[in-house]
Amino acid sequence: MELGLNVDTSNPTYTVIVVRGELDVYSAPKLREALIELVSEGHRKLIADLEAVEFLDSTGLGVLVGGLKRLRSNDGDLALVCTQPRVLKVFDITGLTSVFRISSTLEDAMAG
Amino acid sequence: MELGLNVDTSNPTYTVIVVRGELDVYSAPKLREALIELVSEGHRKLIADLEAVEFLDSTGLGVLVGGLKRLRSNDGDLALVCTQPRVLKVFDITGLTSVFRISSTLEDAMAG
Amino acid sequence: MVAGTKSIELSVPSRPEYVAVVRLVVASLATGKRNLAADRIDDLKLAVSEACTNAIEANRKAGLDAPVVASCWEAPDRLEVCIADSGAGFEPSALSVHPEVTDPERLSFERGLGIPLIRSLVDDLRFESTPQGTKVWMTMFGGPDSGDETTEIVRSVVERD
Amino acid sequence: MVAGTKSIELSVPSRPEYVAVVRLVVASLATGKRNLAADRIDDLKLAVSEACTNAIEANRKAGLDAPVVASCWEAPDRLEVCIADSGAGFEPSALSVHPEVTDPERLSFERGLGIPLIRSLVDDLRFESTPQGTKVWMTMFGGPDSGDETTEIVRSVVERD
Ligand SMILES: Nc1ncnc2c1ncn2[C@@H]1O[C@H](COP(=O)(O)OP(=O)(O)O)[C@@H](O)[C@H]1O
Ligand SMILES: Nc1ncnc2c1ncn2[C@@H]1O[C@H](COP(=O)(O)OP(=O)(O)O)[C@@H](O)[C@H]1O
Repeated sequence: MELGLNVDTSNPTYTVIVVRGELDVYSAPKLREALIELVSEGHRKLIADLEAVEFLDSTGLGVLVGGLKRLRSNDGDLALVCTQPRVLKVFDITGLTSVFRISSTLEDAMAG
Repeated sequence: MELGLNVDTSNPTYTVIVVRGELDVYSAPKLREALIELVSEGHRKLIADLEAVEFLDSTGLGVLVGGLKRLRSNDGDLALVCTQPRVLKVFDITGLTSVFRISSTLEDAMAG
Repeated sequence: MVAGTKSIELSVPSRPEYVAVVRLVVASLATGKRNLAADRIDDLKLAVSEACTNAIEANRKAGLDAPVVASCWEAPDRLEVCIADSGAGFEPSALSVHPEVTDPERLSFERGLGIPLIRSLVDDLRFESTPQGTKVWMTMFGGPDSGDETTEIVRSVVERD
Repeated sequence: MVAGTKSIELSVPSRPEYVAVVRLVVASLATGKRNLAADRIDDLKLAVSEACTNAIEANRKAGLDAPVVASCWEAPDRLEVCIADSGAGFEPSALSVHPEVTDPERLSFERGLGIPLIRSLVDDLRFESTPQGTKVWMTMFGGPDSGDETTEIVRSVVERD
Protein backbone atom coordinates (compact mmCIF):
# COMPACT_ATOMS: atom_id res chain seq x y z
CA MET A 1 0.00 0.00 0.00
CA GLU A 2 2.88 2.36 0.66
CA LEU A 3 4.73 4.02 -2.18
CA GLY A 4 8.51 3.84 -2.08
CA LEU A 5 10.63 6.43 -3.85
CA ASN A 6 14.41 6.28 -4.12
CA VAL A 7 16.45 8.86 -5.96
CA ASP A 8 19.86 7.87 -7.33
CA THR A 9 22.07 10.77 -8.42
CA SER A 10 25.27 8.74 -8.81
CA ASN A 11 25.25 9.00 -12.61
CA PRO A 12 26.54 12.42 -13.79
CA THR A 13 23.99 12.69 -16.62
CA TYR A 14 20.91 10.79 -15.52
CA THR A 15 18.99 11.04 -12.28
CA VAL A 16 17.12 7.84 -11.55
CA ILE A 17 13.95 7.71 -9.48
CA VAL A 18 13.00 4.18 -8.46
CA VAL A 19 9.27 3.80 -7.78
CA ARG A 20 7.96 0.91 -5.70
CA GLY A 21 4.43 -0.15 -4.76
CA GLU A 22 1.05 1.11 -5.87
CA LEU A 23 0.76 4.32 -7.84
CA ASP A 24 -2.80 5.55 -7.46
CA VAL A 25 -4.73 8.61 -6.28
CA TYR A 26 -3.40 8.11 -2.75
CA SER A 27 0.28 7.81 -3.57
CA ALA A 28 0.66 9.67 -6.88
CA PRO A 29 0.91 13.11 -5.18
CA LYS A 30 4.13 11.95 -3.49
CA LEU A 31 5.65 11.11 -6.86
CA ARG A 32 4.52 14.42 -8.28
CA GLU A 33 6.13 16.33 -5.44
CA ALA A 34 9.33 14.35 -5.86
CA LEU A 35 9.44 15.10 -9.60
CA ILE A 36 8.77 18.79 -9.05
CA GLU A 37 11.55 18.93 -6.47
CA LEU A 38 14.03 17.21 -8.76
CA VAL A 39 13.28 19.65 -11.57
CA SER A 40 13.57 22.64 -9.25
CA GLU A 41 16.92 21.30 -8.05
CA GLY A 42 18.13 21.41 -11.63
CA HIS A 43 17.89 17.76 -12.64
CA ARG A 44 16.97 17.57 -16.33
CA LYS A 45 17.55 14.01 -17.52
CA LEU A 46 15.28 11.86 -15.40
CA ILE A 47 14.64 8.15 -15.59
CA ALA A 48 11.73 6.67 -13.65
CA ASP A 49 12.35 2.99 -12.95
CA LEU A 50 8.89 1.38 -12.78
CA GLU A 51 10.02 -2.24 -12.43
CA ALA A 52 8.86 -2.46 -8.81
CA VAL A 53 5.50 -0.77 -9.43
CA GLU A 54 2.74 -3.18 -8.44
CA PHE A 55 -0.16 -1.12 -9.62
CA LEU A 56 -0.57 1.92 -11.84
CA ASP A 57 -3.76 3.74 -12.75
CA SER A 58 -4.59 6.92 -14.67
CA THR A 59 -3.81 9.17 -11.71
CA GLY A 60 -0.31 7.71 -11.63
CA LEU A 61 -0.07 8.09 -15.42
CA GLY A 62 -1.18 11.70 -15.11
CA VAL A 63 1.69 12.44 -12.75
CA LEU A 64 4.18 10.85 -15.15
CA VAL A 65 2.75 12.86 -18.06
CA GLY A 66 2.87 16.01 -15.93
CA GLY A 67 6.50 15.29 -15.10
CA LEU A 68 7.34 14.73 -18.75
CA LYS A 69 5.74 18.03 -19.75
CA ARG A 70 7.55 19.91 -17.02
CA LEU A 71 10.89 18.42 -18.06
CA ARG A 72 10.42 18.91 -21.81
CA SER A 73 9.48 22.54 -21.25
CA ASN A 74 12.82 22.83 -19.40
CA ASP A 75 14.79 21.14 -22.19
CA GLY A 76 14.87 17.92 -20.20
CA ASP A 77 13.34 14.49 -20.52
CA LEU A 78 11.67 11.79 -18.47
CA ALA A 79 12.39 8.26 -19.70
CA LEU A 80 10.88 5.11 -18.22
CA VAL A 81 12.20 1.67 -17.42
CA CYS A 82 9.45 -0.92 -17.57
CA THR A 83 9.06 -4.52 -18.72
CA GLN A 84 6.03 -5.56 -16.69
CA PRO A 85 3.17 -6.46 -19.04
CA ARG A 86 0.43 -5.21 -16.71
CA VAL A 87 2.11 -1.80 -16.39
CA LEU A 88 3.00 -1.57 -20.09
CA LYS A 89 -0.60 -2.40 -20.90
CA VAL A 90 -1.78 0.81 -19.24
CA PHE A 91 0.60 2.88 -21.38
CA ASP A 92 -0.51 0.95 -24.44
CA ILE A 93 -4.24 1.42 -23.99
CA THR A 94 -3.89 5.12 -23.32
CA GLY A 95 -1.58 5.65 -26.27
CA LEU A 96 1.23 6.89 -24.05
CA THR A 97 3.71 4.29 -25.29
CA SER A 98 4.43 6.65 -28.16
CA VAL A 99 4.83 9.66 -25.89
CA PHE A 100 7.36 8.23 -23.45
CA ARG A 101 10.69 6.64 -24.23
CA ILE A 102 10.28 3.25 -22.51
CA SER A 103 13.31 0.97 -22.08
CA SER A 104 13.73 -2.55 -20.74
CA THR A 105 16.76 -1.84 -18.61
CA LEU A 106 18.32 1.11 -16.87
CA GLU A 107 21.39 0.68 -19.10
CA ASP A 108 19.25 0.98 -22.24
CA ALA A 109 17.52 4.03 -20.81
CA MET A 110 20.89 5.69 -20.18
CA ALA A 111 22.21 4.67 -23.58
CA GLY A 112 19.17 6.16 -25.33
CA MET B 1 -7.31 -18.48 0.01
CA GLU B 2 -7.20 -22.06 -1.18
CA LEU B 3 -6.20 -24.88 1.13
CA GLY B 4 -3.55 -27.26 -0.16
CA LEU B 5 -3.32 -30.80 1.16
CA ASN B 6 -0.59 -33.25 0.20
CA VAL B 7 -0.37 -36.75 1.62
CA ASP B 8 3.01 -38.48 1.72
CA THR B 9 2.90 -42.21 2.43
CA SER B 10 6.52 -42.94 1.55
CA ASN B 11 7.52 -43.60 5.16
CA PRO B 12 6.46 -47.11 6.31
CA THR B 13 5.44 -45.92 9.79
CA TYR B 14 4.32 -42.33 9.49
CA THR B 15 1.85 -40.83 7.06
CA VAL B 16 2.51 -37.14 6.54
CA ILE B 17 -0.18 -34.67 5.57
CA VAL B 18 1.21 -31.31 4.47
CA VAL B 19 -1.26 -28.45 4.96
CA ARG B 20 -0.85 -25.19 3.04
CA GLY B 21 -2.80 -21.95 3.13
CA GLU B 22 -5.58 -20.74 5.39
CA LEU B 23 -7.31 -23.16 7.73
CA ASP B 24 -10.66 -21.62 8.65
CA VAL B 25 -14.38 -22.42 8.51
CA TYR B 26 -14.25 -22.51 4.72
CA SER B 27 -11.31 -24.84 4.31
CA ALA B 28 -11.28 -26.88 7.53
CA PRO B 29 -13.93 -29.36 6.29
CA LYS B 30 -11.52 -30.44 3.54
CA LEU B 31 -8.88 -31.26 6.12
CA ARG B 32 -11.42 -33.11 8.25
CA GLU B 33 -12.49 -35.24 5.29
CA ALA B 34 -8.86 -35.98 4.44
CA LEU B 35 -8.13 -37.07 8.02
CA ILE B 36 -11.23 -39.27 8.17
CA GLU B 37 -10.26 -40.90 4.88
CA LEU B 38 -6.72 -41.59 6.04
CA VAL B 39 -7.98 -43.22 9.23
CA SER B 40 -10.50 -45.30 7.33
CA GLU B 41 -7.73 -46.43 4.99
CA GLY B 42 -5.87 -47.77 8.01
CA HIS B 43 -3.28 -45.06 8.57
CA ARG B 44 -2.62 -44.77 12.31
CA LYS B 45 0.52 -42.70 12.81
CA LEU B 46 -0.23 -39.34 11.25
CA ILE B 47 1.87 -36.23 11.16
CA ALA B 48 0.30 -32.94 10.07
CA ASP B 49 2.96 -30.56 8.76
CA LEU B 50 1.66 -27.05 9.48
CA GLU B 51 4.75 -25.12 8.36
CA ALA B 52 2.98 -23.73 5.29
CA VAL B 53 -0.21 -22.78 7.13
CA GLU B 54 -0.78 -19.05 6.73
CA PHE B 55 -3.73 -18.76 9.04
CA LEU B 56 -5.35 -21.00 11.63
CA ASP B 57 -8.43 -20.31 13.71
CA SER B 58 -10.53 -22.33 16.15
CA THR B 59 -12.45 -24.13 13.41
CA GLY B 60 -9.12 -25.39 12.06
CA LEU B 61 -8.03 -26.30 15.59
CA GLY B 62 -11.30 -28.16 16.12
CA VAL B 63 -10.60 -30.32 13.07
CA LEU B 64 -7.11 -31.13 14.35
CA VAL B 65 -8.51 -32.01 17.80
CA GLY B 66 -11.20 -34.13 16.15
CA GLY B 67 -8.53 -35.94 14.14
CA LEU B 68 -6.45 -36.53 17.24
CA LYS B 69 -9.43 -38.02 19.11
CA ARG B 70 -10.31 -40.26 16.20
CA LEU B 71 -6.75 -41.53 15.93
CA ARG B 72 -6.23 -42.05 19.66
CA SER B 73 -9.45 -44.03 19.89
CA ASN B 74 -7.99 -46.23 17.16
CA ASP B 75 -4.64 -46.66 18.95
CA GLY B 76 -3.06 -44.13 16.66
CA ASP B 77 -1.71 -40.62 17.01
CA LEU B 78 -1.65 -37.25 15.26
CA ALA B 79 1.56 -35.31 15.74
CA LEU B 80 2.20 -31.81 14.45
CA VAL B 81 5.15 -30.07 12.85
CA CYS B 82 5.09 -26.35 13.53
CA THR B 83 7.59 -23.61 14.30
CA GLN B 84 5.60 -20.56 13.20
CA PRO B 85 5.02 -18.28 16.19
CA ARG B 86 1.62 -17.09 15.01
CA VAL B 87 0.35 -20.64 14.60
CA LEU B 88 1.95 -21.89 17.84
CA LYS B 89 0.34 -18.97 19.63
CA VAL B 90 -3.13 -20.32 18.84
CA PHE B 91 -2.25 -23.70 20.37
CA ASP B 92 -0.75 -21.93 23.36
CA ILE B 93 -3.71 -19.72 24.16
CA THR B 94 -6.16 -22.59 23.88
CA GLY B 95 -4.02 -24.89 26.00
CA LEU B 96 -3.66 -27.39 23.18
CA THR B 97 0.14 -27.30 23.25
CA SER B 98 -0.06 -29.88 26.02
CA VAL B 99 -2.52 -32.07 24.13
CA PHE B 100 -0.62 -32.41 20.85
CA ARG B 101 2.92 -33.57 20.36
CA ILE B 102 4.38 -30.58 18.44
CA SER B 103 7.82 -30.89 16.80
CA SER B 104 10.04 -28.43 15.00
CA THR B 105 10.95 -30.72 12.12
CA LEU B 106 9.48 -33.70 10.36
CA GLU B 107 12.52 -35.73 11.45
CA ASP B 108 11.86 -34.90 15.10
CA ALA B 109 8.21 -35.80 14.70
CA MET B 110 9.16 -39.19 13.26
CA ALA B 111 11.81 -39.76 15.91
CA GLY B 112 9.32 -39.08 18.69
CA MET C 1 -30.99 -4.56 -14.99
CA VAL C 2 -28.51 -6.61 -12.99
CA ALA C 3 -28.16 -10.27 -13.85
CA GLY C 4 -26.68 -11.57 -10.62
CA THR C 5 -27.26 -11.50 -6.89
CA LYS C 6 -25.37 -9.20 -4.59
CA SER C 7 -22.54 -10.82 -2.70
CA ILE C 8 -20.25 -8.26 -1.14
CA GLU C 9 -20.94 -4.62 -0.39
CA LEU C 10 -18.14 -2.37 0.79
CA SER C 11 -18.59 1.19 1.91
CA VAL C 12 -15.52 3.40 2.35
CA PRO C 13 -14.96 7.07 3.20
CA SER C 14 -14.38 9.40 0.24
CA ARG C 15 -10.65 9.58 0.82
CA PRO C 16 -7.80 8.51 -1.47
CA GLU C 17 -6.29 6.04 0.99
CA TYR C 18 -9.37 3.81 0.77
CA VAL C 19 -9.20 3.09 -2.96
CA ALA C 20 -6.63 0.35 -2.33
CA VAL C 21 -8.97 -1.63 -0.08
CA VAL C 22 -11.72 -1.55 -2.72
CA ARG C 23 -9.27 -2.95 -5.27
CA LEU C 24 -8.20 -5.58 -2.76
CA VAL C 25 -11.74 -6.77 -2.07
CA VAL C 26 -12.78 -6.93 -5.71
CA ALA C 27 -9.58 -8.76 -6.66
CA SER C 28 -10.01 -11.19 -3.77
CA LEU C 29 -13.59 -11.96 -4.80
CA ALA C 30 -12.63 -12.34 -8.45
CA THR C 31 -9.73 -14.63 -7.57
CA GLY C 32 -11.59 -16.82 -5.14
CA LYS C 33 -14.87 -17.17 -6.89
CA ARG C 34 -14.33 -16.92 -10.59
CA ASN C 35 -12.17 -18.54 -13.16
CA LEU C 36 -11.00 -15.18 -14.43
CA ALA C 37 -7.42 -15.22 -15.65
CA ALA C 38 -4.89 -13.22 -13.66
CA ASP C 39 -4.62 -10.50 -16.29
CA ARG C 40 -8.39 -10.04 -16.36
CA ILE C 41 -8.34 -9.61 -12.59
CA ASP C 42 -5.69 -6.92 -13.07
CA ASP C 43 -7.97 -5.28 -15.64
CA LEU C 44 -10.86 -5.30 -13.18
CA LYS C 45 -8.69 -3.87 -10.38
CA LEU C 46 -7.63 -1.04 -12.64
CA ALA C 47 -11.19 -0.30 -13.77
CA VAL C 48 -12.36 -0.31 -10.14
CA SER C 49 -9.55 2.03 -9.17
CA GLU C 50 -10.55 4.50 -11.89
CA ALA C 51 -14.23 4.40 -10.97
CA CYS C 52 -13.46 4.84 -7.24
CA THR C 53 -11.13 7.75 -7.88
CA ASN C 54 -13.89 9.49 -9.84
CA ALA C 55 -16.50 8.66 -7.18
CA ILE C 56 -14.34 10.10 -4.39
CA GLU C 57 -13.76 13.24 -6.40
CA ALA C 58 -17.49 13.57 -7.17
CA ASN C 59 -18.42 13.30 -3.47
CA ARG C 60 -15.74 15.77 -2.44
CA LYS C 61 -16.63 18.29 -5.14
CA ALA C 62 -20.24 18.13 -3.94
CA GLY C 63 -18.91 18.93 -0.45
CA LEU C 64 -20.35 15.65 0.83
CA ASP C 65 -19.00 13.44 3.55
CA ALA C 66 -20.84 10.53 1.86
CA PRO C 67 -19.10 7.18 1.40
CA VAL C 68 -18.27 5.45 -1.85
CA VAL C 69 -20.13 2.17 -2.06
CA ALA C 70 -18.75 -0.76 -4.02
CA SER C 71 -21.00 -3.77 -4.56
CA CYS C 72 -20.31 -7.04 -6.31
CA TRP C 73 -22.98 -9.02 -8.08
CA GLU C 74 -22.44 -12.60 -9.12
CA ALA C 75 -24.21 -14.58 -11.80
CA PRO C 76 -23.20 -17.92 -13.30
CA ASP C 77 -21.61 -16.28 -16.31
CA ARG C 78 -20.42 -12.93 -14.97
CA LEU C 79 -19.19 -10.74 -12.16
CA GLU C 80 -20.55 -7.20 -11.98
CA VAL C 81 -19.06 -4.46 -9.85
CA CYS C 82 -20.94 -1.26 -9.11
CA ILE C 83 -19.21 1.84 -7.77
CA ALA C 84 -21.69 4.37 -6.40
CA ASP C 85 -21.27 7.93 -5.17
CA SER C 86 -23.65 10.72 -4.10
CA GLY C 87 -22.05 13.44 -6.17
CA ALA C 88 -23.61 15.83 -8.67
CA GLY C 89 -23.51 13.41 -11.60
CA PHE C 90 -22.38 13.94 -15.16
CA GLU C 91 -23.30 13.17 -18.75
CA PRO C 92 -21.00 10.33 -19.86
CA SER C 93 -21.90 10.74 -23.54
CA ALA C 94 -20.80 14.38 -23.40
CA LEU C 95 -17.21 13.58 -22.44
CA SER C 96 -14.75 15.15 -24.86
CA VAL C 97 -13.12 12.75 -27.25
CA HIS C 98 -9.37 12.45 -27.01
CA PRO C 99 -7.07 13.28 -29.89
CA GLU C 100 -5.79 10.23 -31.75
CA VAL C 101 -3.12 8.43 -29.82
CA THR C 102 -0.58 9.34 -32.52
CA ASP C 103 -1.39 13.02 -32.18
CA PRO C 104 1.33 15.01 -30.37
CA GLU C 105 -1.53 16.84 -28.67
CA ARG C 106 -1.91 13.68 -26.62
CA LEU C 107 0.64 15.07 -24.27
CA SER C 108 -1.76 17.68 -23.00
CA PHE C 109 -4.01 14.99 -21.55
CA GLU C 110 -2.94 14.44 -18.00
CA ARG C 111 -6.57 13.87 -17.13
CA GLY C 112 -9.57 12.31 -18.78
CA LEU C 113 -7.90 8.94 -19.21
CA GLY C 114 -10.01 7.15 -16.60
CA ILE C 115 -13.26 6.41 -18.39
CA PRO C 116 -11.58 5.48 -21.72
CA LEU C 117 -9.41 3.08 -19.72
CA ILE C 118 -12.39 1.49 -17.95
CA ARG C 119 -14.15 1.12 -21.28
CA SER C 120 -11.29 -0.80 -22.82
CA LEU C 121 -10.75 -3.02 -19.77
CA VAL C 122 -14.17 -4.37 -18.88
CA ASP C 123 -16.58 -6.43 -20.96
CA ASP C 124 -19.47 -4.07 -20.35
CA LEU C 125 -19.77 -0.58 -18.88
CA ARG C 126 -22.96 1.24 -17.91
CA PHE C 127 -23.54 4.55 -16.15
CA GLU C 128 -26.54 5.57 -14.11
CA SER C 129 -25.99 9.22 -13.32
CA THR C 130 -28.41 11.69 -11.76
CA PRO C 131 -27.84 14.96 -9.87
CA GLN C 132 -28.12 12.83 -6.69
CA GLY C 133 -25.31 10.49 -7.57
CA THR C 134 -23.65 8.18 -10.04
CA LYS C 135 -23.45 4.42 -10.36
CA VAL C 136 -20.82 2.90 -12.60
CA TRP C 137 -21.57 -0.73 -13.51
CA MET C 138 -18.69 -2.80 -14.78
CA THR C 139 -19.13 -6.38 -16.00
CA MET C 140 -16.59 -9.13 -16.51
CA PHE C 141 -17.75 -12.32 -18.18
CA GLY C 142 -16.41 -15.65 -17.01
CA GLY C 143 -18.17 -18.48 -15.23
CA PRO C 144 -17.63 -19.61 -11.64
CA ASP C 145 -15.06 -22.30 -10.84
CA SER C 146 -16.09 -25.64 -12.25
CA GLY C 147 -16.17 -27.58 -8.98
CA ASP C 148 -18.68 -25.64 -6.93
CA GLU C 149 -18.19 -27.13 -3.49
CA THR C 150 -19.86 -24.32 -1.60
CA THR C 151 -23.09 -26.11 -0.76
CA GLU C 152 -21.36 -29.21 0.51
CA ILE C 153 -18.92 -27.29 2.62
CA VAL C 154 -21.61 -25.20 4.19
CA ARG C 155 -23.53 -28.32 5.06
CA SER C 156 -20.53 -29.98 6.66
CA VAL C 157 -19.78 -26.83 8.64
CA VAL C 158 -23.28 -26.47 9.97
CA GLU C 159 -23.39 -30.15 10.87
CA ARG C 160 -19.87 -30.33 12.22
CA ASP C 161 -19.62 -32.95 14.93
CA MET D 1 -20.63 3.72 23.26
CA VAL D 2 -18.17 3.81 20.35
CA ALA D 3 -15.21 6.15 20.60
CA GLY D 4 -14.33 6.52 16.92
CA THR D 5 -15.92 7.31 13.61
CA LYS D 6 -16.90 4.65 11.15
CA SER D 7 -14.50 4.19 8.29
CA ILE D 8 -15.16 0.97 6.42
CA GLU D 9 -18.31 -1.14 6.38
CA LEU D 10 -18.27 -4.52 4.66
CA SER D 11 -21.30 -6.69 4.19
CA VAL D 12 -20.85 -10.31 3.09
CA PRO D 13 -23.19 -13.27 2.58
CA SER D 14 -23.43 -15.73 5.48
CA ARG D 15 -21.22 -18.28 3.79
CA PRO D 16 -17.88 -19.69 4.94
CA GLU D 17 -15.96 -18.59 1.85
CA TYR D 18 -16.47 -14.92 2.73
CA VAL D 19 -14.72 -14.97 6.11
CA ALA D 20 -11.36 -14.60 4.36
CA VAL D 21 -12.32 -11.30 2.72
CA VAL D 22 -13.39 -9.84 6.07
CA ARG D 23 -10.01 -10.78 7.55
CA LEU D 24 -8.31 -9.25 4.52
CA VAL D 25 -10.12 -5.94 4.83
CA VAL D 26 -9.58 -5.57 8.56
CA ALA D 27 -5.91 -6.49 8.22
CA SER D 28 -5.47 -4.06 5.34
CA LEU D 29 -7.04 -1.24 7.32
CA ALA D 30 -5.01 -2.06 10.43
CA THR D 31 -1.79 -2.23 8.40
CA GLY D 32 -2.31 0.94 6.43
CA LYS D 33 -3.74 3.17 9.07
CA ARG D 34 -2.38 2.14 12.43
CA ASN D 35 0.95 1.56 13.99
CA LEU D 36 -0.14 -1.85 15.21
CA ALA D 37 2.70 -4.35 15.24
CA ALA D 38 2.43 -7.26 12.81
CA ASP D 39 1.61 -9.78 15.56
CA ARG D 40 -1.22 -7.58 16.85
CA ILE D 41 -2.64 -7.45 13.33
CA ASP D 42 -2.51 -11.25 13.29
CA ASP D 43 -4.35 -11.25 16.62
CA LEU D 44 -7.04 -9.00 15.20
CA LYS D 45 -7.41 -11.15 12.07
CA LEU D 46 -7.88 -14.21 14.23
CA ALA D 47 -10.42 -12.51 16.48
CA VAL D 48 -12.35 -11.25 13.43
CA SER D 49 -12.30 -14.74 11.92
CA GLU D 50 -13.80 -16.22 15.11
CA ALA D 51 -16.50 -13.57 15.36
CA CYS D 52 -17.43 -13.92 11.67
CA THR D 53 -17.61 -17.70 11.91
CA ASN D 54 -20.04 -17.37 14.83
CA ALA D 55 -22.05 -14.69 13.04
CA ILE D 56 -22.44 -16.84 9.92
CA GLU D 57 -23.52 -19.78 12.03
CA ALA D 58 -26.04 -17.62 13.94
CA ASN D 59 -27.62 -16.34 10.71
CA ARG D 60 -27.78 -19.83 9.23
CA LYS D 61 -29.25 -21.39 12.37
CA ALA D 62 -31.95 -18.72 12.31
CA GLY D 63 -32.66 -19.74 8.73
CA LEU D 64 -31.83 -16.24 7.57
CA ASP D 65 -30.29 -15.17 4.31
CA ALA D 66 -29.06 -12.02 6.10
CA PRO D 67 -25.50 -10.79 5.59
CA VAL D 68 -22.77 -10.49 8.17
CA VAL D 69 -21.76 -6.86 8.53
CA ALA D 70 -18.26 -5.88 9.58
CA SER D 71 -17.59 -2.25 10.43
CA CYS D 72 -14.39 -0.54 11.45
CA TRP D 73 -14.33 2.48 13.72
CA GLU D 74 -11.25 4.61 14.09
CA ALA D 75 -10.27 6.91 16.93
CA PRO D 76 -6.89 8.50 17.61
CA ASP D 77 -5.99 5.86 20.17
CA ARG D 78 -7.83 2.76 18.94
CA LEU D 79 -9.34 0.70 16.17
CA GLU D 80 -12.69 -0.96 16.87
CA VAL D 81 -14.17 -3.70 14.71
CA CYS D 82 -17.81 -4.69 15.00
CA ILE D 83 -19.14 -7.95 13.57
CA ALA D 84 -22.93 -7.98 13.38
CA ASP D 85 -25.42 -10.72 12.53
CA SER D 86 -29.22 -11.03 12.59
CA GLY D 87 -29.34 -14.36 14.40
CA ALA D 88 -31.20 -15.36 17.56
CA GLY D 89 -28.59 -14.02 19.97
CA PHE D 90 -27.07 -15.61 23.07
CA GLU D 91 -26.06 -14.90 26.62
CA PRO D 92 -22.27 -14.50 26.60
CA SER D 93 -22.01 -14.67 30.40
CA ALA D 94 -23.74 -18.05 30.39
CA LEU D 95 -21.09 -19.76 28.25
CA SER D 96 -19.74 -22.85 29.95
CA VAL D 97 -16.28 -22.47 31.38
CA HIS D 98 -13.62 -24.72 29.96
CA PRO D 99 -11.72 -27.22 32.04
CA GLU D 100 -8.25 -26.10 33.01
CA VAL D 101 -5.83 -26.32 30.14
CA THR D 102 -3.89 -29.01 31.97
CA ASP D 103 -7.01 -31.15 32.39
CA PRO D 104 -7.08 -34.19 30.05
CA GLU D 105 -10.78 -33.39 29.57
CA ARG D 106 -9.56 -30.56 27.41
CA LEU D 107 -9.51 -32.97 24.54
CA SER D 108 -13.28 -33.12 24.41
CA PHE D 109 -13.44 -29.47 23.45
CA GLU D 110 -13.44 -29.35 19.70
CA ARG D 111 -15.75 -26.40 19.97
CA GLY D 112 -16.21 -23.46 22.28
CA LEU D 113 -12.70 -22.16 21.73
CA GLY D 114 -13.75 -19.11 19.71
CA ILE D 115 -14.87 -16.61 22.32
CA PRO D 116 -12.11 -17.46 24.82
CA LEU D 117 -9.64 -16.91 21.96
CA ILE D 118 -11.14 -13.54 21.02
CA ARG D 119 -11.06 -12.50 24.66
CA SER D 120 -7.36 -13.20 24.99
CA LEU D 121 -6.45 -11.58 21.65
CA VAL D 122 -8.12 -8.18 21.72
CA ASP D 123 -7.71 -5.33 24.18
CA ASP D 124 -11.43 -5.03 24.80
CA LEU D 125 -14.43 -7.20 23.94
CA ARG D 126 -18.11 -6.29 24.24
CA PHE D 127 -21.25 -8.10 23.16
CA GLU D 128 -24.60 -6.57 22.31
CA SER D 129 -26.91 -9.52 21.85
CA THR D 130 -30.69 -9.50 21.44
CA PRO D 131 -33.08 -12.04 19.88
CA GLN D 132 -32.82 -9.89 16.72
CA GLY D 133 -29.09 -10.17 16.37
CA THR D 134 -25.66 -9.90 17.90
CA LYS D 135 -22.91 -7.33 17.66
CA VAL D 136 -19.42 -8.25 18.77
CA TRP D 137 -17.22 -5.21 19.41
CA MET D 138 -13.48 -5.79 19.46
CA THR D 139 -11.02 -3.02 20.31
CA MET D 140 -7.31 -2.77 19.65
CA PHE D 141 -5.44 0.14 21.18
CA GLY D 142 -2.66 1.83 19.25
CA GLY D 143 -2.51 5.30 17.78
CA PRO D 144 -2.54 6.24 14.11
CA ASP D 145 0.71 6.60 12.20
CA SER D 146 2.74 9.55 13.40
CA GLY D 147 2.99 11.46 10.13
CA ASP D 148 -0.64 11.97 9.15
CA GLU D 149 -0.37 13.16 5.57
CA THR D 150 -3.97 12.45 4.67
CA THR D 151 -5.20 16.02 4.67
CA GLU D 152 -2.37 17.28 2.53
CA ILE D 153 -2.71 14.50 0.02
CA VAL D 154 -6.44 14.99 -0.33
CA ARG D 155 -5.90 18.66 -0.97
CA SER D 156 -3.28 18.08 -3.60
CA VAL D 157 -5.49 15.51 -5.31
CA VAL D 158 -8.48 17.76 -5.46
CA GLU D 159 -6.36 20.62 -6.75
CA ARG D 160 -4.30 18.53 -9.13
CA ASP D 161 -3.23 20.60 -12.09
N1 LIG E 1 -18.73 9.47 -10.70
C1 LIG E 1 -18.67 10.65 -11.35
N2 LIG E 1 -19.45 11.69 -10.93
C2 LIG E 1 -19.39 12.89 -11.56
N3 LIG E 1 -18.60 13.14 -12.63
C3 LIG E 1 -17.81 12.14 -13.08
C4 LIG E 1 -17.81 10.85 -12.48
N4 LIG E 1 -16.93 10.06 -13.17
C5 LIG E 1 -16.42 10.84 -14.16
N5 LIG E 1 -16.94 12.09 -14.11
C6 LIG E 1 -16.63 13.22 -15.02
O1 LIG E 1 -16.03 12.71 -16.18
C7 LIG E 1 -14.75 13.30 -16.38
C8 LIG E 1 -13.81 12.30 -17.03
O2 LIG E 1 -13.47 11.27 -16.14
P1 LIG E 1 -12.21 10.38 -16.41
O3 LIG E 1 -12.22 9.89 -17.80
O4 LIG E 1 -12.15 9.32 -15.34
O5 LIG E 1 -10.96 11.35 -16.26
P2 LIG E 1 -10.50 12.26 -15.05
O6 LIG E 1 -11.15 11.73 -13.80
O7 LIG E 1 -9.02 12.13 -15.05
O8 LIG E 1 -10.98 13.65 -15.39
C9 LIG E 1 -14.32 13.73 -14.99
O9 LIG E 1 -13.39 14.78 -15.04
C10 LIG E 1 -15.64 14.16 -14.37
O10 LIG E 1 -15.98 15.46 -14.78
N1 LIG F 1 -23.03 -14.23 17.15
C1 LIG F 1 -23.57 -15.21 17.89
N2 LIG F 1 -24.91 -15.41 17.86
C2 LIG F 1 -25.48 -16.40 18.59
N3 LIG F 1 -24.79 -17.25 19.39
C3 LIG F 1 -23.44 -17.10 19.45
C4 LIG F 1 -22.77 -16.08 18.71
N4 LIG F 1 -21.44 -16.17 18.98
C5 LIG F 1 -21.31 -17.21 19.84
N5 LIG F 1 -22.50 -17.77 20.12
C6 LIG F 1 -22.77 -18.91 21.01
O1 LIG F 1 -21.65 -19.08 21.86
C7 LIG F 1 -21.12 -20.40 21.71
C8 LIG F 1 -19.63 -20.40 21.92
O2 LIG F 1 -18.99 -19.73 20.84
P1 LIG F 1 -17.44 -19.97 20.56
O3 LIG F 1 -16.71 -19.78 21.84
O4 LIG F 1 -17.04 -19.10 19.43
O5 LIG F 1 -17.32 -21.49 20.17
P2 LIG F 1 -18.01 -22.31 18.99
O6 LIG F 1 -18.48 -21.33 17.97
O7 LIG F 1 -16.93 -23.22 18.50
O8 LIG F 1 -19.14 -23.05 19.65
C9 LIG F 1 -21.55 -20.84 20.32
O9 LIG F 1 -21.63 -22.24 20.22
C10 LIG F 1 -22.93 -20.19 20.23
O10 LIG F 1 -23.91 -20.96 20.85
